[in-house]
Amino acid sequence: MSDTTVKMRDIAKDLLDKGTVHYIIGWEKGRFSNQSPPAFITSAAHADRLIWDEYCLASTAKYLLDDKFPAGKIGIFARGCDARAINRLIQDGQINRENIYIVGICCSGMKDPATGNTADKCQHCTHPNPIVYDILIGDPVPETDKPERFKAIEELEKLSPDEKHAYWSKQFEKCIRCYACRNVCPACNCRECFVDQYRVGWQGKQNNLAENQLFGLTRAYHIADRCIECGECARACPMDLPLMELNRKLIKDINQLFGPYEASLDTETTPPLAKYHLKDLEEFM
Amino acid sequence: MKYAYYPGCSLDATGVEFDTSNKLVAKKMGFDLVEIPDWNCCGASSAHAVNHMLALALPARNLAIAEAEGFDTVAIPCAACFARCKTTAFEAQSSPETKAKISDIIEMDYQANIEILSFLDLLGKKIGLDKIKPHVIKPLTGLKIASYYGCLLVRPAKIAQSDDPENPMVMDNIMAVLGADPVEWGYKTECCGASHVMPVPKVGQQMIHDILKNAQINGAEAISTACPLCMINLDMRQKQLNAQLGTNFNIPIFHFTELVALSFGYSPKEIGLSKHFVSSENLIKDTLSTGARSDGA
Amino acid sequence: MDVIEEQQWEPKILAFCCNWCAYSGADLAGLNRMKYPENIRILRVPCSARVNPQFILRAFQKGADGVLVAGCHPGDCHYATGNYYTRRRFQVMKRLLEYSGIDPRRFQAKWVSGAEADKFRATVTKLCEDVKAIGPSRKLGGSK
Amino acid sequence: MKRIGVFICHCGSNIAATVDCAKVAEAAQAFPGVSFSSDYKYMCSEPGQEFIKDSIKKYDLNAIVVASCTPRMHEHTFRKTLANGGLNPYMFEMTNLREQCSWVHSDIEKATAKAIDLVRMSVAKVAKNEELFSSTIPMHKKALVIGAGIAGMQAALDIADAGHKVVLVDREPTIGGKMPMLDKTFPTMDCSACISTPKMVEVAQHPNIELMAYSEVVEINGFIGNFDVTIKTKAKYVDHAKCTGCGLCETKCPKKVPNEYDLGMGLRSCIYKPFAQAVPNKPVIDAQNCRKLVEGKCGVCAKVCPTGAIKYDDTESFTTDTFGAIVMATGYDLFKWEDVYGEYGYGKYPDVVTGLHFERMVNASGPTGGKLKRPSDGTTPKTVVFIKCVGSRDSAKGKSYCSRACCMYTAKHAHQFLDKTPDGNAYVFYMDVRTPGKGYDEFYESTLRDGAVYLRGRVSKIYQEGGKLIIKGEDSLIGKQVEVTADMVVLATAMVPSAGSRQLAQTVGFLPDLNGWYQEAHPKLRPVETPTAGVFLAGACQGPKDIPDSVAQAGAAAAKVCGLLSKSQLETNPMTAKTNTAICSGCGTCIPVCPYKAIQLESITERDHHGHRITRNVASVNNGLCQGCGACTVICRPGAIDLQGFKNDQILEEVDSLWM
Repeated sequence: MSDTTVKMRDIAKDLLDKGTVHYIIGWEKGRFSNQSPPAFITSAAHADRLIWDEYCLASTAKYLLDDKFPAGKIGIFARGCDARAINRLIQDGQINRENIYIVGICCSGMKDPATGNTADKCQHCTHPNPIVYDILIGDPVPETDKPERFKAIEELEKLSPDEKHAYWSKQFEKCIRCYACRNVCPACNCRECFVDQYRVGWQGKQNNLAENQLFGLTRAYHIADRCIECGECARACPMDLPLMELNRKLIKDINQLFGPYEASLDTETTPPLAKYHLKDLEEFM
Repeated sequence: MKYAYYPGCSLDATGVEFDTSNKLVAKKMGFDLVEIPDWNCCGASSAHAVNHMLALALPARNLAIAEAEGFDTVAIPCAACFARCKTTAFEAQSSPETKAKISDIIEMDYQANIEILSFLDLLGKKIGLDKIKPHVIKPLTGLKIASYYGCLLVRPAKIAQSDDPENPMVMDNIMAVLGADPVEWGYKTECCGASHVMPVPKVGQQMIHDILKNAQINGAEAISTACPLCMINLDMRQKQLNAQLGTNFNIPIFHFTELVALSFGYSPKEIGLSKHFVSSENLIKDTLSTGARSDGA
Repeated sequence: MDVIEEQQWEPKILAFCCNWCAYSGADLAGLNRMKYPENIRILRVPCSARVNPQFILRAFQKGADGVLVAGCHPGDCHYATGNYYTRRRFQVMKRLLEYSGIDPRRFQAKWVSGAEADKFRATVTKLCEDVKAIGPSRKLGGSK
Repeated sequence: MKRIGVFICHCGSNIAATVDCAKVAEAAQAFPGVSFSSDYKYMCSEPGQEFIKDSIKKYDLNAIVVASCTPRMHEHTFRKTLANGGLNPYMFEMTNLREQCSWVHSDIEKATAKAIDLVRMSVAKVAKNEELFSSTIPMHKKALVIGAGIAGMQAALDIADAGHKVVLVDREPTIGGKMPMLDKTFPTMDCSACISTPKMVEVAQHPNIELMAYSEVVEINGFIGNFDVTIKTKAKYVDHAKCTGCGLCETKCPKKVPNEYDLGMGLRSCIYKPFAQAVPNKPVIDAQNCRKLVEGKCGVCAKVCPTGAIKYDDTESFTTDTFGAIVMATGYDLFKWEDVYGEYGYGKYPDVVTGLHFERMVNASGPTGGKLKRPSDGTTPKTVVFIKCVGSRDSAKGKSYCSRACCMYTAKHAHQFLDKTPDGNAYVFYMDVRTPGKGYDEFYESTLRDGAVYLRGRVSKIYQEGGKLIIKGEDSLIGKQVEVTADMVVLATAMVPSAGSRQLAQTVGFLPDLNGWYQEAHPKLRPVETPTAGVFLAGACQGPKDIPDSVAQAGAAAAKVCGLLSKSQLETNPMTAKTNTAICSGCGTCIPVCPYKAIQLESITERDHHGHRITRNVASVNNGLCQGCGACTVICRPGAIDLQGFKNDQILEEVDSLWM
């Protein structure tokens, strides 16, 4: 059992015993050795269910949306990605910082349960250490910018229009419109998603290539300047669509066009598409 | 503390006393000047007029050696060498292609991350006035001195990165710490005309004349310089000027570190002041005997 | 698409025009009896900032051969700042469309003032020529 | 269910010559929701409109499409027709068949096909139209003018003369602004104070104007017709109700400090009026320097005051009021050249002064009694160099814009100097001479005849040598460097927005332009309006201006205000943004995007799906502020905020209709 697991359990016990939080969100061991799904611990007696290992892939933050008006404080274990997701939810006015107690964990990456290699979502992580927390477990691990995370996008950009079309058609043909990507995404925190608004008709219900791609592109655009690059969408996708290749395309372009920006490193900075600069690049003259 | 030191060709020749005084000052203040091994001419005054890449490659080689030797900072007494080195660094920093090309030419990896300082900025800013002050044992009390910066220490502004291209103060501040009285004057950053004196003497002489005259009018007893070429130009040609323009200039000119060394207690002989054309003997005698000038007055 | 249809094909191009500049520029083109291709369909919006990039996606999904978004010149927006947002939004969307395999010539954004009738004419004429050169849209995620 | 009527107009032959109108009407008949479709020669004519009204009754129509000319021409006409025919005027869409189809095409077949498409778009849209209703907002018939320089005074007087109440606020102890500081005005050379001080008195005496000098606007809430404004009046330490303005205190005050009004060239007492003709003509105490207030000693003014008006325990006070309209007239300041012009000596040479210093010096009521004297030694200068564009038209040093008044006042200064100094030499370094104004170029020409030497070029350096200033520059017309030895240098420094104007703009709710000037709503067509409805601009706060332009703009702003105040209530445009609170998640992303600050978060209480009572935030649109641009609708991902009349579903239907 890792040091971090021991500390997690001690902290959880303490927080629940003292009544600081009325439950705490973490991870527990699943049915298989390569699964550590989220766990919701409501009493100190159950704190020993908590675990920290290389399979704690799921983000904890999005669950906060299920309890936006909690009866007491919610405890939450948060790595870099979870912490940015929490910031996202705070900035979008969905949760209140006062309602949560964040136990930060410095994370050195998770494994893909299928292959045992470093998980895709962790490979390109730029902020493994939580940027917001009330108490921190572990020592910060080194952080780098990882410009190579845009490499795949640059490769795709080199393709001809026909090749690009073929590539994305192949991808979106697979989509089954289960909306798992949306459901796990911390930036997708609308009360009612556009795909569900049949009266307005943003989106057809049919599961075909055209509608699937319209959905994919619209969702990517909706989170363009707010995506925290947690990679949950691509991880959750049962059909293995390379969704981060859409998100990172937008992040890359926004950074190039409007200056370097990483979403949700704080809760104040206005996202680039909600502001402008008089001297922005002009290409429509 | 150790700094890489690039004396350049002038300090081996006409500016030998600049080199001497720099080293005396460093010794007294307790920092090491390590001459860049196997340095070459920076190409100043001619290379950049002939071949752009050559003008970048020559200084880059020296800088690359200093980087490879593990130095963070290189101190350069000569203003022309300083300007060429700063330009090279600026161009390499602004374009990765240029940097790669330079590295290719000099067959060394030039990172362009070593800090390039004029000797003036090294003393007055990097090391700092408060480190100079304790060593001043023979203050130059009351010496009215015009601090002369010339062009290459301040221009082009975005490359030279001096404290102020229009009204630099770093030398004035050093002079004040030495106990001297820096005068306000208008020719701090005017060109001394050194390169005109040979081809178009009339133009060059007028430029020297204007500088000396303005210093005189504003009450300066001497001029302090930070460039070996400015120094020799202002110092050597006063006699010639007097003969041709009917003036009567007799203004001692100093390398600024000579004055620092003087105030640190070194003798004019150790520093090499006798190498100057305009004698400063009386002025120095006067100044140093003063206590007279301050205490007595 | 068989050969005969191919020959008869005329592109359909949707142009979103802001009421105050581009739309009145188009009106002025009419007033001056300037001629431009019949393939343009203008959709009037109060401001180019009202044009949701999703509308463009939708048009390409449905089969638009080309789309134009036209608004006031920066600094001249009737609503002071609208077109500055337009500029950011469509610089991003333009690149996303291209990335998705839509020929970049099919989407254009342009600043057209109320006085620039000729610029309006030239813009839509050029867009139409470009689109004719590329051929029929294969629709977003669809086939030709 | 919609029962749509479609009317295709021939516009004589304007449309019918290129579009087969009958064919379009026939095609429209088949569109979903269309109950009636017809073509007609002139829809906008009286019989055309009657035809629509009759058809509404006859076919029980509840939505109308008219396909004719541009809606910019007749949308309003047909809305009224609908209203007269008993329908909500917003159940209407217009198809532009003339300007955007028949006039620009010649192929009848293709134009007709396009016309059918355009009508189909309108039908698709109108099928989603909803009834919209204007509301009214009350108009408070009182105007606020911020800044009492010549522009603010003029605006206040014009509004007050029209019979409306005005509150005029200025932060200085006197109104008047910069104009009374000037000596003479170009090109007529009439005395500046002689024409501005009577205006000041007129303002003070006007029954409709309430003057609030030494006061600042600190908070503005609300919207057009209903601005709630908080004004802070600074502590004067003198009870102006008791003070008679006799001036005894000023003569007896023992401490003298540099007078701001004379730019520090003269002295004033610590209880002071900025100048003799100040309005209000009653003093205030300078709390930073008053010995009684700083050290607790002295008290001379209280002892000598015959009416007991001195009040050392005075405090600042706040008043609130409601206004229907606001005029911004905050004016300008001079560019701080001392911070950047090292080559001109950073202000260390006392004889290098600005044009405003020169004005004070040549002014008979100024610190030198109208005599031109060098600040350094009090001697009379014989050679004066004038430098134009100091900070203007030079983005490397200052501002990229032209300050507009400098060419003329420099010509005036050169003229005045030569007039006072017959053996004097005036040199003017310039980049261009810009004299667009009535009598302006003639004035400049006369200055040349006076003997002013104009040198086209920039000055690269000024330094002192002996008692003289050496000016080195270039005469670019002869391509030579020039050097002038002068006694004095006068800099025509750029105009910049007055200190604090950016913050004030934010208080009011709009953004200044790149240079900090107040941005007009449209550079050509709405030059005195701001993006915020009900807020207008007068004078140099909008950009550098001379006196005639400032006065003219003030009059224009006043006319706009009078137009508003003549109404007792305003009808709002119903085509504004509206929030669907069921969908709005209160993320607030729409708030910064709104140029009118019309959106704010508002908390609502409702029951959640567990039945618990919860309070959450939603975006709420102020209809008085919203102008209907729709920028917010795009930033809203789920479309919770939507634009009435241009709703998401309407536009989507229009798009879809083209590829049915």
